[in-house]
Amino acid sequence: MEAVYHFLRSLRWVGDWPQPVLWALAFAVPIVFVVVVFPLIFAYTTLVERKALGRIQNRLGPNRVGRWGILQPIADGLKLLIKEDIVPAKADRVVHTLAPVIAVIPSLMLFTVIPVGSGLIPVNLNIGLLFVFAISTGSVLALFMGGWASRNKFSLLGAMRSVAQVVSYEVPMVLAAVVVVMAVGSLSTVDIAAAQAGGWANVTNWFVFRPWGFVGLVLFLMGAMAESARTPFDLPEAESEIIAGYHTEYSGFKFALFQLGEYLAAIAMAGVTVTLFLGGYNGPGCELPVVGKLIGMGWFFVKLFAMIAVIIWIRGTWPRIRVDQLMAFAWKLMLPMAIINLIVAALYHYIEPKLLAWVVSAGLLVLSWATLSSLSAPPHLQKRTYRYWA
Amino acid sequence: MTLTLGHYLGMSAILFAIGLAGALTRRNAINVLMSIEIMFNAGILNLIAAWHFRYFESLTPQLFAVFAVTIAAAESALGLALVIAVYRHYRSVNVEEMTALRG
Amino acid sequence: MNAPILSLITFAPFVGALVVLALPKEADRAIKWVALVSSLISSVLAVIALAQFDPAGGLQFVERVRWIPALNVDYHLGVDGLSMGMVLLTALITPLALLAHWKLIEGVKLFFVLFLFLQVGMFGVFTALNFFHWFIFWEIGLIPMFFLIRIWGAEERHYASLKFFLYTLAGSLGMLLAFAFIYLATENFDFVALQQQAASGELRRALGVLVTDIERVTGSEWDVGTLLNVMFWATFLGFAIKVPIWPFHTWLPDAHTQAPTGGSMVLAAILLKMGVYGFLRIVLPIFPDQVVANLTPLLLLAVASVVLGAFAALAQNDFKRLVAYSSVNHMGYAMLGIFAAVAFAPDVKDVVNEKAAALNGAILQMFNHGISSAALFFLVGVVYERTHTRQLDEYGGLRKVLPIYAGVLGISMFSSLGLPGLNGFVGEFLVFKGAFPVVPWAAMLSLIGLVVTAVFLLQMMQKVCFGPLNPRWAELPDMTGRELFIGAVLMLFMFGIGIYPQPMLALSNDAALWLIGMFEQRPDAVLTMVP
Amino acid sequence: MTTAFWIITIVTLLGALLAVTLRNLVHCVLSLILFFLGIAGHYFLLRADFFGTVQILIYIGAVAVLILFAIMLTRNVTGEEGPREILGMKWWSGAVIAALVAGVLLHAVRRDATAAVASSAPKPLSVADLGRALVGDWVVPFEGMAVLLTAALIGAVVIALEEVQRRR
Amino acid sequence: MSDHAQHLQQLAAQQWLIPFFPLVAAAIQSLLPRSARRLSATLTILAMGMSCLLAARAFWATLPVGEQHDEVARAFFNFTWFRFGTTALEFGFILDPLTAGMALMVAFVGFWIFVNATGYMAEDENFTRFFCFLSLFAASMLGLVVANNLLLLFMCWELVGLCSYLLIGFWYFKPSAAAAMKKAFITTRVGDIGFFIGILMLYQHTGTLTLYNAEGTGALQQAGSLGQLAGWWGLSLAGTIALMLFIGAMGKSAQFPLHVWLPDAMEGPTPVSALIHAATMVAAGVFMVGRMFALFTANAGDWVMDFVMWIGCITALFSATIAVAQFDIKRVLAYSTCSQLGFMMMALGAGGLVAGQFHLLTHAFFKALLFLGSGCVIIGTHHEQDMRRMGGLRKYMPITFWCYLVGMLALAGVPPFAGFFSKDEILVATYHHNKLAWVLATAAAFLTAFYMTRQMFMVFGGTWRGGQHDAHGNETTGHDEHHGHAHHEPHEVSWNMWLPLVVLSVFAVFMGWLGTPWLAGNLFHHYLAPEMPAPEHANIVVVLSVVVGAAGILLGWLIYGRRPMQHAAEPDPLAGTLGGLFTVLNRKWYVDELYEATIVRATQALGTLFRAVDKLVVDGILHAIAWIWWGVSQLFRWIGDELIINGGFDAGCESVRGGGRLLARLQNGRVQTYLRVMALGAVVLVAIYFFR
Repeated sequence: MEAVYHFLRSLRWVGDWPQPVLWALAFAVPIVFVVVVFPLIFAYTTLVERKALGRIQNRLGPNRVGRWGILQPIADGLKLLIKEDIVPAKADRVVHTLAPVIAVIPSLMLFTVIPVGSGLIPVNLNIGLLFVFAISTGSVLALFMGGWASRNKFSLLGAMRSVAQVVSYEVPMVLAAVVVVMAVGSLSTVDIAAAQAGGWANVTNWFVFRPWGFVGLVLFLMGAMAESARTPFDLPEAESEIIAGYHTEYSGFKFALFQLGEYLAAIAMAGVTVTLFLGGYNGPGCELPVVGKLIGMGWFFVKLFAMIAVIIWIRGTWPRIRVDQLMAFAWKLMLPMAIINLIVAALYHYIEPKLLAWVVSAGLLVLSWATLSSLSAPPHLQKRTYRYWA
Repeated sequence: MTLTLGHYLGMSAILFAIGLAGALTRRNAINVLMSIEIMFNAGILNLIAAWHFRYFESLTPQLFAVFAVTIAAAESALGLALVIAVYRHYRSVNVEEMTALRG
Repeated sequence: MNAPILSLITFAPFVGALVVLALPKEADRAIKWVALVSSLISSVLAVIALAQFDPAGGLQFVERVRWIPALNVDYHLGVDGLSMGMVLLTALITPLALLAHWKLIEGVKLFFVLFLFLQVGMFGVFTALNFFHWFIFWEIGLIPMFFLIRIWGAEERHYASLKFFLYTLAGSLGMLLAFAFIYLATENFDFVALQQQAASGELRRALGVLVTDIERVTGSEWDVGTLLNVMFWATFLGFAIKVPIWPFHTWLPDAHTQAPTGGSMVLAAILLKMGVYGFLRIVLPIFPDQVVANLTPLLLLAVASVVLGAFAALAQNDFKRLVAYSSVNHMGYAMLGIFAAVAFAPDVKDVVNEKAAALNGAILQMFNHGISSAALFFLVGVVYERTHTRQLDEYGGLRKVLPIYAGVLGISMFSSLGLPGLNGFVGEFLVFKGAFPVVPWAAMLSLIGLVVTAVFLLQMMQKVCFGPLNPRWAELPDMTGRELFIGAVLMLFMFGIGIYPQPMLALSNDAALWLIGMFEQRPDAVLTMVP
Repeated sequence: MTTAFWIITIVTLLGALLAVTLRNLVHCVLSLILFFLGIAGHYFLLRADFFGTVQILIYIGAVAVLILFAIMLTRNVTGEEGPREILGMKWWSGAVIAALVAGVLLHAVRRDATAAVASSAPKPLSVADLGRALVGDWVVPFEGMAVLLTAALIGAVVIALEEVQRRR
Repeated sequence: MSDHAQHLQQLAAQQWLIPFFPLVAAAIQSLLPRSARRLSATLTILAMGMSCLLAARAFWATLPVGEQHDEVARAFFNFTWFRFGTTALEFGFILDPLTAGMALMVAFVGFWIFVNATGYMAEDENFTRFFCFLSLFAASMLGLVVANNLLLLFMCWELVGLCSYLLIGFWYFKPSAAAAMKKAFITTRVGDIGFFIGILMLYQHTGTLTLYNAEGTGALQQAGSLGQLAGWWGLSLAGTIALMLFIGAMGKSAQFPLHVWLPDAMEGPTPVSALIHAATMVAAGVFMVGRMFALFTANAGDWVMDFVMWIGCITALFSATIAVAQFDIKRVLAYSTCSQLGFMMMALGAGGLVAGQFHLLTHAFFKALLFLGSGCVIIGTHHEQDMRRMGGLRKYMPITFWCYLVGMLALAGVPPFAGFFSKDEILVATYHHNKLAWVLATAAAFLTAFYMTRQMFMVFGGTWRGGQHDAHGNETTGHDEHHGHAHHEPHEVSWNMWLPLVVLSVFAVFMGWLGTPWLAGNLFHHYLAPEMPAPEHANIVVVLSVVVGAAGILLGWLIYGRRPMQHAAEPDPLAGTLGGLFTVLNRKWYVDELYEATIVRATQALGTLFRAVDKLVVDGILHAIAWIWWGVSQLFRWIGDELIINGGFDAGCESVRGGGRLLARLQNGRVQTYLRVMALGAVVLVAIYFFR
């Protein structure tokens, strides 16, 4: 935001406007950027997702609306806006209406701390990463309020499940992120991104290429997907079990808001992943003086789309896992892995020849992953037993 | 009027009083816990305000606040756990009925 | 053998008791054999001691070990003519009593442990020469007996055991107090030393010093003479209850009727002798002047216990009470003998031998009564086990069913009656021979007792063995081998001593002469005190 | 600056008051969350943004959720509470006492000279030196906190868990 | 020492052998099982035979033949039994005419009685035990006789008492037998007390109990000196001792006050009665007096001799009267023994030692004869003891009849028989001593003759009255002899029963001549006590006694012989004439009842009294003390605890509890209350802080 302010002051014809106006303008730019760009990305993500799922499931995605179904999102948006907004009789009106709003706000706020480019960050908080986690808890609140307010047993149950899921996955996610913080030494996302610059063509320094980095990425990604209830973890909205989970009773615009909030959270998390592990805006050529910022922004979005693709890909291929497996996986596998990762990262920093450090940490991590997975994996997938069969 | 520590102290005093009133009057254990939570926050706010206005160059208030927050969190967690356990036993969370430890 | 034989004798049963304690509760046979063996060990040791015992040698097998220097108390053991007989009696009777309970079923372990403790107590009393551990053994002897009666006793055992315990305890308290005074005055508990001091009048002087101190401190007016007298009567009370002498004897019949067979055998045979031995060892040597001074009341009591004991026995219809009263009667003779031995009778021709006869007679009477009363109580036990009743009227004509039993009972009865040819007569004859010239009126009165003894014993014999057979007891089993063995051993002693009492008398003769000698050459000052 | 203060104060006070007085339990929680946000706002206002985030993360993220869970588990699903259940037996004495305490505290504040100090816009504290202090000379309380939290964790689990075992 | 004296000394040393053999026999038999009947019988008889031979040998040595016919042959053998004090107690055995004669008599008569006993007890199952007691008795009697020490004598004396106790109570299942044995022992025991006192006094004053010892310091040898010392009741010391000893003798020989046990002693089997209650034991008393005669005559001034005489005389007359009215065959003989013993004591009292001892010997023979005879009668009539249901046995049991007749005549004092001479001697001695006693004695002699003839006629004369119930239907004593065949005829007994009768009757006839003054100046006197002056002869006495004897027999024949009783139920003819007196006599002058009422009841009463004393007084005191003790403790508990401590304490507690309750209300478990209190507290503190 300061950068924008300085940029504005540097523009001649704008530079000399009264400072509060500039200040306000400086404020406005990032806000507009965040509020406009990312919802758009959301819209098209839904489209891409449906098309990609179609391709994966060997069918065409939506292609009726617009050329390749380009206008499908807008159509959906309009549809939702027009649909009747039903509020269940016994619902707690205030909380019911408030829930979708609260679902969206945190997702949007997440984007404020993601450094799109070098220096291009809406708000450069020196506790950026912490802010991310703080805000992400907000979404939990929304889930709950939505589920509870609609006075529907299933929705409440769904809300409870999702809350439990989010809370359980938050811990390993945070720990995975902490590894990066430890490596960089600061919570600010800008510093993290900056720390990944350098190296051959600005790539080799990405944390993902470090063993603990890669594991961190995997854990963070899983955490993020659990956070936003994406495929392997989309138990709350599992149609076959409890209809649409907490947003069963929502329709119309509120449902849209919920979807928006969800997807934005997913995208934001992808952004954070990119910042933390894939070197944010760092990419070949980003260090050039002026145009570097744009190239950086470009790399950022490329990586962002790549992450989104991965997420959609995973949604298409992985089966939904059971609640107890979900919990077990979080507490028995990811948490210990994250802790070990933390330790290995510390070890990595103290072993002088980086190559040796790399090999040692890689070995350790593989070893621990093997033991943990063998330990926590259920002996064998028991055949489902049905009560009436016994 | 310039913002002074007094404002914050006053405000936190009022908050504290409200919390106390809540704790004293509400029948539901969870409400009581919430009120206690309010009192805690009033306290910590005080700390930070004090840090901000007078002792900003030293770290102690901040650290103290960190610790206070941790304790508050732990306390509320346990409080709630207790409430749940009591509920299972008493089938009600009405504070007035939990008089087992009577003299 | 210079090994501390007396301590070995005393503590062999104790070790036995510990071994028994270690055994599991159910191993009845093992417990019984261990108990019997340990008891027999002490008996064998006693016999060995007897073999080396030189009657004329005064105190033998003396062991003296510093025990509590602060109180000037040392563990002083020794045996002389007076106590040797008693040690032998204990060594003989206790194994037999144990054997009598060979068929015991309930509470076997506790029973035998208590019995062994009892034996320790008894040996301790007879071998101790220092008041301190003598008193300890005196009480040790009491406690197991209390439990024996309380647990294995007959119907009103609680009353009887409590009465027995409290009565004896109360008595011994007086004695303890007296010895406390003595200790305060003379700073030592040792009988031998005290005896010398008493003889030389030094005890009286020391008490005088003590009295002056007390007067100075408390300001109250005390007189040595009365103090000594009170102490004498207190000690007398302690032993009178144990002997028992007439007025203090009511605990004996109750204790006997309720005690189990073995218990009453030991109680009658040995525990009573502790009282009489107490007179010989403690009262006579330490309070010579008081004994002589108060002789008439003492004699009166002895005669009373003879005569009244006999008459009371006549009126009993409980078998065991009758035998108990007969014990009172017999002990009366022993006391008569003892008091006659110390009486002051200058005008009697050859008085030393008369007194020697009386005292030897008394000591022999203690031994004989031990044998005959143990036999009688054992036989009562035998019949009680079969018929579970002790009422004489319910018996009748048992001889037809139990011929052997009737024979043994007859012999024991006659031995206790004092029929010549059996052990009872020799003791009684000597007592009367000694007592007659010295205290004729007491002897004459006691003779009545002699007749009445015959009457009630024969009455018992008639009710039990003779007359028509009570149909209830038609098929009683006769005495088993074990019981007969016990009877035979006792009868052996009855006939042995009856026919040739020389060895027994030789044992106690010198000690008796010493004791009498001590009384004979009393300084004249004392003699004047004789009322 | 002061207007922000007053707005946030009003929000906080409103949140606190509603939290204390609302009948529906869940509404109370929501007002409590509002109150927490108000407090976080104050922290940001006081330039303690670390604390702001911490406040949000811990209170809203954890405590509020916890309270919601607690409400759910105590079968009071609807959160409805009649007036009778809301206020304790002698509720008025509670209010009076609270008022008394408030009076005393305010009086104290007023009397206290130091309270008159104006804000001096200190530079925001960096989390790094906070961290360094924590593991530096304040390491003992830090470890203490670690132990406390683990104990609380285990305690809560045990209390909650106990019921499950017994029911089976 | 002359070789004869040495021989005597040697014999004296072997005196202990005489009692030893029966003792060994008794010991062996006590261990034999019941079935060894034949063995035990032979053992006993053999043992008795041996001691009889030994006694004869000893007797032969003491006979005053050859050169030393004038001084008394006396030899003794002493040995120490046990030592006590500085002195020792000695035992000894003596051989002198008195002992030898007595020992031979006891052995000889005993021997024949044993022979009879084998027959009498033939079908009794406790045969061995009977003979064991018999040989034990023989041993102790012989021991008594040969003892040179008063203590040994006393010991044997008691043993004899024991044996009589055992034998009387042989059929212990009969309650009357059990009572009789107890009575016998206790009565003799009462006598023995006197004996015991005598012994003690003697021991005290002579320092020894040995009668004769070489140094001459024996008790009897000091009799003279004792005579000078003063004793009790106006007698010299010797006199007092003699009196005491005589009391013992009275008990044992069933003299007047202590005679009650003898008739009851008939409960025992007849051989026992014969042996013990006729020949030997009862005679022991007389023997003992004879043995200690020196003491009795030590001081002429003592009245002890008269006392003895009068006791003897009274007993003689008294028991003679009772004997007249008895129906049981054995009771008649028992009372006659009593009276004869009375005669002997009277003789001794009158100074006639020789007469007394001689009568003792002769009486032993013919009284044993009579008892064995009655034994045969009882066996013959299948255990019938009541004379009223006998009669006419002359036909059935001729041998028994003739022997019995000899015995009767001897007892009645018919001239040629032994009884006449010995009784005559006594009458003579009494005549010289005291005329009144003599008169009474003669009367007793008359009665003796009368009741013996009565018995003869009732038993042997008339017809057999067996098998019928007597007048008042009470079942007679003894075995339950109704073996179903009520009218079984009496039969003669087997040889081993009547042979002794014959032997004894021979002696009963010829024995008399030994002691008669007419033949060579009373050989017996010369043998027994040559140094004592032979009593001058009084013919009038002899004549009168014969007349009296004949009169007795005549009267007996008149009443019983002429018209013998036909039916058992018939009243005794004498009863008709004497009426009430007869029943009195039959009831034994109610002496038993008298004793029962007085002494026995008194002892029982004393017993109960002292038991009561024990139970009430002593225990009473004890319980009172216990109660006081308990009361005091209660008092203390009540005052001490209740009032002061508890009271004060309770008050204190109350206040504390009150405060506590107050606080408790505060502690009502409601969290909010605590919170309020805390808040209030804080407020107050702060207020204080401010407004201090």
